[in-house]
Amino acid sequence: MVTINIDGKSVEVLEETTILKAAEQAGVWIPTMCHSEHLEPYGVCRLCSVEVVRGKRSRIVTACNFPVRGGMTIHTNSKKVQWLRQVIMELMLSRWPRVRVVKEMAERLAVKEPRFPSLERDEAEDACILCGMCVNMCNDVVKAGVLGFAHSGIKREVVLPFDERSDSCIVCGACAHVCPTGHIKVILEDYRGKKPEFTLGPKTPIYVPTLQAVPRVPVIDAESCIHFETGGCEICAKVCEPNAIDYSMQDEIVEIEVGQVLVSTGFDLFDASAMAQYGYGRLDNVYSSLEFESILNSTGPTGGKIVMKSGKEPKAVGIIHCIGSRDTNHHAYCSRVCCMYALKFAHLVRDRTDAAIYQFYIDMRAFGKGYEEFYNRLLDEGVTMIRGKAAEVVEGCWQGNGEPSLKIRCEDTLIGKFREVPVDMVVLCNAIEPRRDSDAVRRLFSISKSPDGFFLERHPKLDPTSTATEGVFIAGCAQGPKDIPDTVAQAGSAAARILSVIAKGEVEIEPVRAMVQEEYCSGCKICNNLCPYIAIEFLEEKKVSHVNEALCKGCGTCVAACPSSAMTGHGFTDAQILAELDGLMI
Amino acid sequence: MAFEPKIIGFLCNWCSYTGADLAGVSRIKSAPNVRIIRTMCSGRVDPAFILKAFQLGADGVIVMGCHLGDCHYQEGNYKTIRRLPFLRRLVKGFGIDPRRLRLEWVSASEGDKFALLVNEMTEEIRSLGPLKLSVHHEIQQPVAHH
Amino acid sequence: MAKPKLGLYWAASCGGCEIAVLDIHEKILDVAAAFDIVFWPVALDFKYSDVRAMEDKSIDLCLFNGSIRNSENAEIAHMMRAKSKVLVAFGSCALEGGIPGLANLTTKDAIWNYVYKESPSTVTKNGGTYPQTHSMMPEGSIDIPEMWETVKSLDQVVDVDYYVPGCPPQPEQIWGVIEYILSGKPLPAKGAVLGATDKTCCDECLRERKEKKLKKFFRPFEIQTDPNECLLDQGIVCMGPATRSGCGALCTKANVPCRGCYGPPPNVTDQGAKMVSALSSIIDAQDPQEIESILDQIVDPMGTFYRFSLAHSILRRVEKS
Amino acid sequence: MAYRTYLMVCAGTGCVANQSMKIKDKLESEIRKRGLQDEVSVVTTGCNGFCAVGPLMVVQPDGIFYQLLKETDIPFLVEEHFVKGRLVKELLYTPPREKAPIPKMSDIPFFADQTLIVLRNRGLINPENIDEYIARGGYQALAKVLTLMTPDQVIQEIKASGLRGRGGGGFPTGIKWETCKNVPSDTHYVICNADEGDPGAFMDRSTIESDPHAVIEGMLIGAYAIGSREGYVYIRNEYPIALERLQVAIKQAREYGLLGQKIFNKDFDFEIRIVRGAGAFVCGESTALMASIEGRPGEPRAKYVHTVERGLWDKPTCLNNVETWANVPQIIEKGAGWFSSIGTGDVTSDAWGGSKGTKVFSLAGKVNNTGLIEVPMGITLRKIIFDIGGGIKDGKKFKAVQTGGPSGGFIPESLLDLPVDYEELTKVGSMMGSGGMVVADENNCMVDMAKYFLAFTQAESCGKCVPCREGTKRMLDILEKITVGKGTEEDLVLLEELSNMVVESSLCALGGSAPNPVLTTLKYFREEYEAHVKDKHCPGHSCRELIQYIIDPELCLGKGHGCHVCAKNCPDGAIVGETKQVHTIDVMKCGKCGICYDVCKFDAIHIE
Repeated sequence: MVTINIDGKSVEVLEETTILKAAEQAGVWIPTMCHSEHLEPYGVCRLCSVEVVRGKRSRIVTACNFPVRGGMTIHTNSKKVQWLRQVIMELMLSRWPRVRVVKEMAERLAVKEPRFPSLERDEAEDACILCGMCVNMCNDVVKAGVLGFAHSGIKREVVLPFDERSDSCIVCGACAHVCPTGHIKVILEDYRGKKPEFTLGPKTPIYVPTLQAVPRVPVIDAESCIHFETGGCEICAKVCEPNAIDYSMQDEIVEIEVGQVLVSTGFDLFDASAMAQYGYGRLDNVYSSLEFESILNSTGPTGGKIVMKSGKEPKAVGIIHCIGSRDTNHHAYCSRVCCMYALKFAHLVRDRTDAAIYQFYIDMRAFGKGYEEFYNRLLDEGVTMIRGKAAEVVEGCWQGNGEPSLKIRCEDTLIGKFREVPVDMVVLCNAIEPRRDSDAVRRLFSISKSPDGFFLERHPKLDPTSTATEGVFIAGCAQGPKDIPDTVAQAGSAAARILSVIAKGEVEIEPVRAMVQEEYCSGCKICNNLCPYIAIEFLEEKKVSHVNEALCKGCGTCVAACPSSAMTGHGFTDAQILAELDGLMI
Repeated sequence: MAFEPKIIGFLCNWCSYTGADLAGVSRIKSAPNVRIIRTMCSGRVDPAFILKAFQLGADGVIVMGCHLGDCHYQEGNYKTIRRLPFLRRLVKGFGIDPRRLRLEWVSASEGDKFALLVNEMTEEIRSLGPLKLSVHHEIQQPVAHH
Repeated sequence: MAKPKLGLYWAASCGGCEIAVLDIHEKILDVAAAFDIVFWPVALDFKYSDVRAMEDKSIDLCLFNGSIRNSENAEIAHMMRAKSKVLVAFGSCALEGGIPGLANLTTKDAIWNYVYKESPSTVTKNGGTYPQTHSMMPEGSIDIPEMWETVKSLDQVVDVDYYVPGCPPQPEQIWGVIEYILSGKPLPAKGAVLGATDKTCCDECLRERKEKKLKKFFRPFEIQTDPNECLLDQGIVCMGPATRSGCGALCTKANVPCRGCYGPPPNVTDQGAKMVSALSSIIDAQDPQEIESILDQIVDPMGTFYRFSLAHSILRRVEKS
Repeated sequence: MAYRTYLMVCAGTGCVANQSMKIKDKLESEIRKRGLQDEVSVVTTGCNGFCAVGPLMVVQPDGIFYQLLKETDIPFLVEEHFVKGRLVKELLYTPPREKAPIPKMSDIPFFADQTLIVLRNRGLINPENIDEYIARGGYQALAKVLTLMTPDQVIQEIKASGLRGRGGGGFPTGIKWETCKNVPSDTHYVICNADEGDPGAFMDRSTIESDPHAVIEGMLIGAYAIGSREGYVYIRNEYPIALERLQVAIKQAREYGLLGQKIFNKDFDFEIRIVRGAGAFVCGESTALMASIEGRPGEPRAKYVHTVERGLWDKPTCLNNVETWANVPQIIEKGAGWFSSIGTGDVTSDAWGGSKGTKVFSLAGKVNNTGLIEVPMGITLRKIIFDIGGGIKDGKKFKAVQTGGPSGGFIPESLLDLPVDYEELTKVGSMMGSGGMVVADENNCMVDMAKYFLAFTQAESCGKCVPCREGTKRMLDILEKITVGKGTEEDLVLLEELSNMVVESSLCALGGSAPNPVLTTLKYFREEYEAHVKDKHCPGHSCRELIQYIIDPELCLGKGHGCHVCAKNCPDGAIVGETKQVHTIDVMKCGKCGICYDVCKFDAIHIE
C-alpha cells in the first residue's frame, strides 16, 4: 500500500494501481470516454488527463493507465487539466455533435459550443467515436481478432477485415455490448448459421443444467463458450467473487474397481428428420417428443407454456404415433411407451390450452395397469383419435383468416377416407432406439445384442436381466424399449442379483477352465501373452505356465495355441472334441 | 443317391451357437448338412480339428465366431482370423480346395445369417463334389497313437 | 543262457540312423557282446532268406529305421514284425516318415517324370523310360521292388512296439534304450517313445524366452541372431515348441532353429497344424491384409511345418490334383 | 589481389538513383578496353554523403573527388586520368562562387569540417564484403568484449562514453542497457530501429548502406552486455538497397561465426532477424515499432511501463537506432575517454549532462551542399550551414533552419551560433531528433513551412488518440485558413492553444512534438503570421492566395524587349502582350503557378 494525495485528499491505495482506480477509491471523479472495466486501459480519449506532481516536476498523464507511486500528488482538476479536458471535449463535440455520450460529457465538462468547426463532422446519433473499446474487446478479451482499425489519422475507422463479413466473427456481441454509442449492431440474420430463434437447449454458454442438477451449480458449455473458441473473454472468471471458475478443468477418467456392472445406458431418440415427410427440422413447430416434453416443463424454455415459435398459443395440436417404430424401413419393433405419453401430452395440452388435439395412431396399446382407463378418460376429454398412420405434414393455412398452419395428411382407416387436418403444432412420437455407441459399450462388456440392436439378456424369460458375461447385468431401455415401471422393476431385479452376490461373498464360476499339464509344458511362453484376462502366469521356478483358474474364463484359445498340447481345457479337451467329431462323421 | 455334403461347423458358444439357436427358434429353414460342434470360442478351434474333420470324411468345414470386436472373450476371434488363413495355406498345400474351409462371423442376433451361410456353404460344397482324400482309404486300419 | 538276438534294418532312409548306432563308439562292443546280432544288412552279410528261415518271434529286439517307400521295405517290415518280439521304429523316418516322407508332397509320377525324363542331367533315349518292376533279360526275368505312391511310417504298415525318435536318434539315447533292455527291467507299455521325454525341445533349450508377439518372420540367414535369445522371439520359425525333446536342443545350441525331427510331443497329433496354431496365436496383427503379408514371410509352410512328419500327419499326403 | 588504384563509386540510394551503377559498368568496360583491369579496380561503396553532387566517385589512394558524373563522361575520364595521368577539371568539385576546383576530397569544406565515427567507413569499403570491414578493424571491438570484458564492464564503458540515443530522444544508452539487463527475464531482446521516416532524412539508410557490419557489431556488443540472444532490425521496405546489404552482411557474419551459436567460442549466442516495415512514420516510435514486429497494427501505447521492462512480446527490450548501434564498436575500440572528449558538457556525474560524440545530419533545403554529414556535438548551426553546407543557394538570405525532422522546430538566424546538442536545441523549441536539418531562405513562408510539416505529421498520425488525431487536423485547418488569407487573430490564439494541448496530452511523441514547427514559427516568426492575418500578405511570397505576379513594364521592355517567353509558357493564358511590347498579367486568369517568374530572364516579374 502506498499513500498518495488526490486533490488534497490523502488516500492509501495498492501500489501500481492506476490513478483512475485510486481516484475512484478517493471519491474523485475523472472523466473517461474510452475506458471499460472489462478492458485493459487504452488511454486514447485523453480526457482522464491529470497533473501529477513529484517533487518539483509536474507532468500531465492519463489517469486510466498511469500507475500510482508512493508520495505522488495528483491534481485532477487543476487549471491546466480543466483546459486540456475542455479543448479535447471541444474537439470531440465538434466532430460528433449529436452523439449522446459526447453531448453528456461535454455538458458535464461545461463545454458548450466548440470554437472551431469540424470538416469531418459526423451528424449521426450513433456515430463511432473511435474509442476503440470494441476493437480491444474483440482482440484482447474475446480474442476473436475480427474488428480492427483501418486508415490512419483523421480517417481512422473501425472495420471488419477487408470490410467484409468475417468468418472469424463468433457473433458474441461483445463489441456491440461495449460500444458507448450504439454504432455496432449485431445482425444475426443467418450469419454463420446462427439465427435469432427459439432454442430448446441452453441459451448461454454458462448455465445450470437443470433445476434438479446435483450439485446445482452452473457448468460451462465448452462448445459455445467464447473462451474455449478463442482463448479470450474470461469475463465470468473476473466477475466470480469466490474465484470458482476454472477453465483448466478437464474431463477426467476415474477408474473404479468393481466386481459387477449394471449396464443401463438407456436409449437414443429416433431422429425424425430421417422421415422427411413429417417435416421435422424443416418445418417450424414440428417437435420431437422430448422437445415437446421440454416445452411442457415448467423450467423449460417457455416456462411450461405451450406456445408456437411465434409466441402464440396453437389452435390445434397433432400428435403422430409410431415415428420410426413399427416401420420396417426403420425399426420393426414397437417402442412401447409412445401411446401412453402421447395420451399424456394430449391431456396436458387439453389442460393448458384450448387447442384441438388430434392423435394419429396405428393401434392404441394401453396395456398397463390403469392405462386403458387413462385412454378412456382422454376420449372423454374430447381428444380426437384418428386411426391411421399420418402420411405427411405440409404447410398450409387456416381457412378464414389465412394464418399459416401445418396440415397433417392421413388416411383415416376407420372411416376409410383420406383426411387433411390443419394444426399449428405437430408432436412426433419418435421411436426408442439403441444408443449410437451401444456397439462400443457392448464390446466393452462382451455382451451381445438382439436383432433390434438392444443388449441381449441371457434368457428372455428365465433370465431377462443378466447377460452372457458373468457379473454384467442390463436394465431399462438399453435392453429394449420399456416404460418407467418396467425399467424400475428390471433395475430392481438387477440390483438384487448384484447384491446377492455381494452378500454371498463368493462367486461361482463355470467349470470350463483351461489347465496346464505341467509334465508336458516346456515353458515356450507362447501362451502367456494370449490371455485377455491375464490368467496365464509363468512359474519361473518350474519353468512352466500356470493358469489362474479364478481369472480364466475358459475360452480355450490358449488350448488351441499350445504347441505341445500341455494346455488342456476342461469340458472341451482335444479328446472330447475329436470324439464329438468322430461321432458326427458316422 | 445324390451327394449330400457333410460339413462340420465349429461354432462359438456366445454368438454363433446362439445365432444358430435363434435360427432354430425363429423357424428359419436351413440345410441340415452342417453338423455343429460347439466350442466356447472360435479361438478354441485347433487346426488339427479341421484337418481331422477332413480326414474323417468331412467335405467342408465352417468355423463361425463372433464379429470382430464382439468376442465374448474380447479377442479370441482375433486369433481365429490369424489361424484360419494360416491353416488355409496348409489346406491348400494338402491339395484341398480352400473353399471347403470357411470362416464366418455370426452374432447372436443373426439367425438369418447363420441359415444363409449354411445354405450357401452346402450349395458350394455340393457343387465342388465330395472331398476325396487318399487318407480316407488308409485309415480303415486304426492309426497307432504314440 | 543264450544271448538275446538283435536285428537292425535300414528301409527308406539316409542311413544316418545306422551311423548313429555306431556313434555309441566303444559301447558297440558291449552291444556285440550282449547281443547276438542276427540281421544287419548294412554291416553284416545276412540274407533275407536267413531271417525268413528263423522262427517267428525269435529275434528279441529289432531296430527298424527308415520309412516304407516300396514293396521291399514293406515286405521286410512285415518279416521283421513276425520274427521280432520287440519291434522298434528307430529314427524319424520309421517313426513318422521323415525326410523321405516329403515325397508325399508330390506324386510318384511327378517324381519319376522328373528323375527319369525331365531332369537336365538325365540322358534319355526315345523320351526315356521308367523302371519296370518286372523285366525279361536274356538271363531270365528280373523283379525289382515297386515304389509306392505314398511314403509311410513303419506303424502305418506293421504293428510297432516302441518308438525311438530323432534324425538320427542321439547316441546316448540309443545306448540308454539298449541299456534298459539289457537291464532286464520290465518293458514299458507298448507304444512308448523311448530315448526322449514328454516335454518339448524348449525344455532343453538354454535360450532366454519371452512372452511372444511377432510382426515379422525371418529366415535364419536373413538376420544375425542373438545367441542367448529364443529364436522364435527373434522371428525365426523354430519348431522347438511343437517338437518332442530328447536331442538336447542340439540345433538351437548351434544357432539353428529346431527342424522338428523328434516329432510331435505326446498329446499332439499333427505337428504342423499345432505349430500353425501356435504361431498364428502370437502374430501381432489384427488386420487381415497385414496378417496375410506376415504369413507371406513364411516360405514353404508345408516343408517347414511337416519337414519330418508329413507322412504321419493327419492327412498324410498331398492330394494329387 | 592488389591494385594500383581503386575507384570508389558511390552506390548509395541517391547515386544509384542517378545511374551510378551504369557509370560503374561503363568504368569497368572502359578500363578493360584500355587493358587496365589488373591495375584499376572499381569498387561500389555505401553513401559518400555528398549527395548533392552525385553520382560521384573517389579515386583512391589519392582521394580525388569526381562529381556529377554522366555515362558519357567516362571514356574521356578514363583516358585522361588513368592513361594520361591528368585530372579532369570539369568533373571536379568547385565550391559555389569560386572558380578553382578542389581536386582532393579532404580539401572540400563539406568533408573537411566533418568528424567521422559512425560513417568512418563510408566510401572506403565495399559494404557487401565482410573482409573489407574486418580489414578496417571491424569486429575487433566484439572480440574485445567477448574475451576481455564482462557485460557490466561493457555497460560501464558505454555509460562513461556519454553516448545518448541518436533516434531523437537522447536517452543515455548505457543507462538504457543497464536497466534492461537488470530486468529479470528468460529472454531479452535488442532491436535496431531502422525505420527512418523523416522526410528528407537518410542517416540510417546511409549508415546501413555503407557500413552494415558496424550496426551488426554494435548490436552484438549490446546483446552481450544485456544478455540477449535475439535481435531484430526493423527496417522499412522502401530501403531496398539497405535491406539487401543488411541481409548480405548478416549472412556473411553468420558464415564467419559472428552470428549464431558459440560466437568466438564463448558462451554467447546471438541471432538477428530482419523485420520489414511498411513505411508508417509512427512505426519509428518504439512501442509502435514493437507492435509492428509482433504483427499487430503499428500503433503506440502509453509508455508508463518502459519497453526496457516490458517491450517486445512483453520481454525486456533494448531498442536503439542505427546510428546509436554504429557508434558502439568505436567506443569499445577507442575507449569512452576518446568518445567523451568529443562534444559538449560533462557526463561524469549526470548522464544527461552533455552531448558526446558526433551526430549525423542530413542537410537539405536551401543550402548549397545538401547531403549527409557527421559533425561533432557542439558545432554551431552556422558552421554546418555556411561552411559544410556551403551557404544558402543562389546567394539568398538565410531565414531559418529546422532540426529534428518534421516535428522539429524552426530556429531563426539570431540563434545560428547555437551549439548543436540535445539540451540547447530543446531549449529553443526544437530538438535533435534523428538528424534532419532543413534550411529555409528568405523566399520561404514560415506559415507555409509550418503547414507543410504539420500536414506530414497529421497525415502520419495513427489516429489512436484524440488530441493528435483531431487536434492536428484542426491545427492544419487553421493554418490552411491563414495561408489563404482567411485567418483571424482568434485563430492564432486557438492555434497556439491547440498546439499546446496536443503537445501536452498526446499519447506518444509523434503528437507530443508535431506542433513544434507551428509553435516555433509562432514564437520566432509571429510577424509573418500576423502579416497573413492582418495584412493578408505573405512575406515569403509563397502563399498563392496572398500574392500577385506583376510585370515590371520597364524591365520587360527595357531589358527584355518584350521577349514574350512568359506568355508562351503561361499555362493559364493570363499574360497579355505582343513581342516587343510590354506584357501584363490578367489577375483574374492567373493561376499563380510562378512559371513566368522562373522563365523570365530579366527579373521583370515581381511578386507582391
